[in-house]
Amino acid sequence: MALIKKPNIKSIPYEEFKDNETLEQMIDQLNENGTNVIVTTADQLMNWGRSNSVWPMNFGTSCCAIELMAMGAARFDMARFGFEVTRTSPRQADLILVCGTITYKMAPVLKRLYDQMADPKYVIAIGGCTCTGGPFTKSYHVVKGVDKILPVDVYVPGCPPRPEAFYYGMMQLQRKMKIENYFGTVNRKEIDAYKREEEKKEKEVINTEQEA
Amino acid sequence: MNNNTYFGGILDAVKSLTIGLKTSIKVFFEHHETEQYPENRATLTFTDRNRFCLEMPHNENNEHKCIACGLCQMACPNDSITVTSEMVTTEDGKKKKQLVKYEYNIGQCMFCNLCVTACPQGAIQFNQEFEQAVFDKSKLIKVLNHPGSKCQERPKPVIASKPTATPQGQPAGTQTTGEPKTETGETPQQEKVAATEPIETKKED
Amino acid sequence: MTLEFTTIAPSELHAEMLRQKNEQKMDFLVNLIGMDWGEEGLGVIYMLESTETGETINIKTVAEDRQNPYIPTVSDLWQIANIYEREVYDFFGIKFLNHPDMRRIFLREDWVGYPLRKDDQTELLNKLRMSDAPLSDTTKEYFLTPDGKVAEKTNTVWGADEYVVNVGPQHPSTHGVLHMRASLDGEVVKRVGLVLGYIHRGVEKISESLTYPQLLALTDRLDYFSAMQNRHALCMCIEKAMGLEVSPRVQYIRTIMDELQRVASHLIYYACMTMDTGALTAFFYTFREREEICKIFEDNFGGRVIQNYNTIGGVMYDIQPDFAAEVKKVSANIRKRFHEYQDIYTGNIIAKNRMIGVGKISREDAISLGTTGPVGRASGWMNDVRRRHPYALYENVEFKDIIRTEGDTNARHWNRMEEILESLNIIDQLIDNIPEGEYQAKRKPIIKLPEGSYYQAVESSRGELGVFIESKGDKTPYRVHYRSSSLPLANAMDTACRGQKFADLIAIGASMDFVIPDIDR
Amino acid sequence: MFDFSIVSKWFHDLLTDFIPEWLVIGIECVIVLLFIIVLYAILAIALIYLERKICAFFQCRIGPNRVGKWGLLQVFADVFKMLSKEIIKMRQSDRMLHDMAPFFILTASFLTFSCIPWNKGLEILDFNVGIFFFIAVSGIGVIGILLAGWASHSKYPMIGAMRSGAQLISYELSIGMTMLTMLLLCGTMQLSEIVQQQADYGWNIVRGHVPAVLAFIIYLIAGNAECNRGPFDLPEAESELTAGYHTEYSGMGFGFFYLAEYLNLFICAAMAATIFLGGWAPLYFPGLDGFNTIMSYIPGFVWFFGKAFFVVFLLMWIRWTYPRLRIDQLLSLEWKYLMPISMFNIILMAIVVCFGLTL
Repeated sequence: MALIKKPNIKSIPYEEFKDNETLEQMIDQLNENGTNVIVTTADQLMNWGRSNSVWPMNFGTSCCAIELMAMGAARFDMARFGFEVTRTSPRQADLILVCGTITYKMAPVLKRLYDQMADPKYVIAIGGCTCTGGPFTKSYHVVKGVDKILPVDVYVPGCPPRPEAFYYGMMQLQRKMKIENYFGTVNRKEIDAYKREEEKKEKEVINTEQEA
Repeated sequence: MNNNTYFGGILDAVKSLTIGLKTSIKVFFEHHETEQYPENRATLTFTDRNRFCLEMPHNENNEHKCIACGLCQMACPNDSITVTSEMVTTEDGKKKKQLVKYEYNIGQCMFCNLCVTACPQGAIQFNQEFEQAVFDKSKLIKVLNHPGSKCQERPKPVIASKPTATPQGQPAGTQTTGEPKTETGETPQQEKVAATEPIETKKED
Repeated sequence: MTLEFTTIAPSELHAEMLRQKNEQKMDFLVNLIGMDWGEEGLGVIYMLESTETGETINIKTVAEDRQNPYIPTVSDLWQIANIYEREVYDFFGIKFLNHPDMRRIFLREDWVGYPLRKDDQTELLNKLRMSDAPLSDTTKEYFLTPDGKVAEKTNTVWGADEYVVNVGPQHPSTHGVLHMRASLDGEVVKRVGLVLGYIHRGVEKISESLTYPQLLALTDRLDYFSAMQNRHALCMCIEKAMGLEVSPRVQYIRTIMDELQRVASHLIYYACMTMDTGALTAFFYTFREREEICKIFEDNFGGRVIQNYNTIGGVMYDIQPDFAAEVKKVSANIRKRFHEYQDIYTGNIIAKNRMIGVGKISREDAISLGTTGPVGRASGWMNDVRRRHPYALYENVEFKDIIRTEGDTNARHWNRMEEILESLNIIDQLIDNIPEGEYQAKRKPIIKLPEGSYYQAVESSRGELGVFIESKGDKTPYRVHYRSSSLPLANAMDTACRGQKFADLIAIGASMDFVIPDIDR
Repeated sequence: MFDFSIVSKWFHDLLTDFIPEWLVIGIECVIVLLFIIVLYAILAIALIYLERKICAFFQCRIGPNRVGKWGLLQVFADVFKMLSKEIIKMRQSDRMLHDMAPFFILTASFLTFSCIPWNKGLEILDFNVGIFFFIAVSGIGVIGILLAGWASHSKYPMIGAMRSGAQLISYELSIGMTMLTMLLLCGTMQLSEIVQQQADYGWNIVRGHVPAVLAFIIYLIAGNAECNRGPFDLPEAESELTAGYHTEYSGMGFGFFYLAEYLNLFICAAMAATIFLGGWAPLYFPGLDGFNTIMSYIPGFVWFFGKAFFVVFLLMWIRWTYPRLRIDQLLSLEWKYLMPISMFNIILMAIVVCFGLTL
């Protein structure tokens, strides 16, 4: 495992990041079959490019989107990271920052937007609403966490999170991107999160029926 | 020249456009006050009113102030706090509630401060640690009481020497030092809350 | 204020409403609230106001049949009733006779049940569906046949030969997830239809299960640009119902905060307007100043967008000692910078051409559409709640009524720009005189409102924002309704956009300055 | 002034000594091609970086600064990313046209790119109807945009492409007119000749004084519109049409549009520098001999790039200041204002040249 370096982010030491355990777990999973010097070096170059050029999609439904706007503005300039190229077309975006509540009516739209994005694509759930339903957990029309419909990479809690917290989430994502493999293995088994849930439910139904 | 004529219109347009150019180039050379986040981590400070994550301060003996009354759990509008408690019998034979696990779901919290104001003990408070992003959703649920921690022995109720104006307000003790503070911020009303509300929940349950 | 109702049977409703409108000059339909009174039946509350005399009247009508409730429409009298009645149909299943367009508006068309009915089992019946939401091009109209039975017929909304462009739900210029369907003829917009509910979060339903202090937190998230004012409205409504007096210090703080919030909101409006019309640099100019206001918010309440500041009977924290100095600094800075906004954008010939004479709304339309706030005032309708029903300290401060008569995008833009200065004036009058006192009134820990209906409106950044609470004397409200200030504005898009260019649709939308979560609630 | 043709001639002679002439020309073609591609890529990257930094400064921000020193490596990271992105194939699009569209735009910008005289004797395509050729090939770009909009089978790209068609064709006229104005002054269409004249007799913008300045301004406006850049960025109007004609392009397909946009900006600026500001000709003040000698020590391509980037800055300044026009306003600006003015300007220039009023 010596080949896989711990992902390094400018100005924040590795140890000070949260949730390093999950990250290390991911590294182990990705490199179960061993690594190769040449491939790893090429991977690192590719990952350097990818992780430093994350173009977010211009997506926002409510309050968190205002913080996203504030993040783009002068006080917290997101151009410093190279994130400022917000693409309005999902085809050109690498990352969808799910800013704000996702309702039942919006869920298919969000899923479609995600499907329209070109690989490799990433999802960050921003704010309480997208992590768990947040303030509207008790609502009849709010999706309780976007992980029900999309594979979420990073969760950023807050209501809404500060722009700095956004950056922190983005840097977490950068760390995740830096450990990925470009050549060779599959980075993540893309399972339709919603379908998975449904399948599970169906299985449960069958099981219970059998039991009955 | 009249702005409605052809040439007047052109002149007017050129004038207004030049003013625009002048303004933007002026700003071009201005000082930029961008806060550079990861670089300024050391100097980044917030007032204690900023609410980013709930915490339960422990003193150096690993003791907290929570008496597991469950008021915060009831005050929470969307159930992001779960208090698990057990009844234990103390040495002098009294039955007493004791905190087992204080779970707080930061992913669900809306930072409304109702739990902190509801707490009669000042056992919980919001901290200013905004770096909370994680990869795994289950990491968003935090256990606030440290492992093996105990409830602090409460000092004898002191008669409030300087009653503060409000039952709502900041947490009574923003405790950073380990010294057990006397709860002077309590008003009789809060005592009443502590006395009445748990009974009501039981009814509801 | 406590509401008194005149009850009218559904069969006489339309005639009575016509009389109210024509004879009593009740030309402004403030609010149309669907209600479920359980055994009593389903009903609607109409709140009317006369723009001439300032008189108000509240009318209540009850349809007793819970299975098939029918109430005659008033959408032919007030244009805004069209969308309000669709909302009531959506949430309560009350069918409005002769309403031309009885489709669901917030929920999916294949939604089962009516969520705001007390006996509805919405959550059981409606699971998350990942199929695309159906969008029908036809609609049903219910009407009474001469023999007194209800019949239905099908109306076409979007013809097969129309070139319909969907603006939204994910579009950079709808400031969220509004879905407008624009029928185009080349670049010219023929008409605009709204599909709402992409961020319908069911706040009104959740509110029915929350205690009053818990209720507060949700209001901030409705119209997040007017978070302070929203919460002010709700707190005031509850305080008045409880008979709780707040100290003058609180009144001062609240008024100042409301105005600061208004300035921040209008600065964001300018930013969005410039961004939508392609002037990307101007966007950053006002955001720069808005961040300074945000800094004050951070220091004083610990929130930037969502502040959680007002509480029942006071405010969460006392203001910081340097508050006055900071506010003065910001106010001076905005005044200093104000000309820059005009130099780079408003004064510009391109911007002028894009704004002057575009998206006109006449005064009659504005009243009928209920477009309060700067939009209504741009059409010459003086509708400031701060004047009509003064609250907090607005009786004691002097401020100018900013009113224009052109009704176009330019007038709306300038109204907001001048309101920034006017709000700063109000702040200047108050900031030095904040009296000492407690910032939180003493109150019982458990709040129960006496039985009755209460309504309180404030002038939010985009118009009249009202809170309606019906209490049955419990810890939780029986029904909460918010009069959205943005819904009428979004509804006015159709009137404003007809015959304009497609690019103008974006500019007009920006000049309306609606906030989508406030529309959908 | 150093004449680069000495080098190329020496190289050519050197090779012809050993191998047959046709092979030499073949080798030279390959070298030139490599030169163009490398320069194209470098310039695009430099321009994107510049744009991001300059726009940040206009917007009171600081721009990229975390990737590499001062964010210098930012665009390289973008390129790596873009190369590794998936290219989405859509079921309902016209696949062939959809894939071809970016190459039309690239071809147009490559061909125009080759016309630019970099230094004395350093031209790739240089013949007696240079300007004519330039205008002709730059018109290919519009086909690419129209195809991209049409083949995407989507409403927004279609609207964007139609807008673009109307816009580019209209503004091509103004560009033609302003160039015609300057041709009256120069009397030749060969680009190297135009620059040589300016080196000898002074920059065109000075020589042609009033009509030349007028033409320069009109050229800047029209050129900005030709590049689809703000305030004329209607075809891709972000806030209206999401991303306009290239909404449906992902990965390198979009990357080509992105590169071509910046290169077109550079070509526009380089042409302005060549025709109005004297190309590689140094700044001379008649009478100040010492100054002039120092100036002539600075190599020609430095002068050229200096001038071109100055014009690029002007164009960026304009872009980051003004709001976007509406389509009808855009067309009325062209047909009601720019066209008549540039026609009048031609006559004015003819009078100036005819009566020898040039400086």
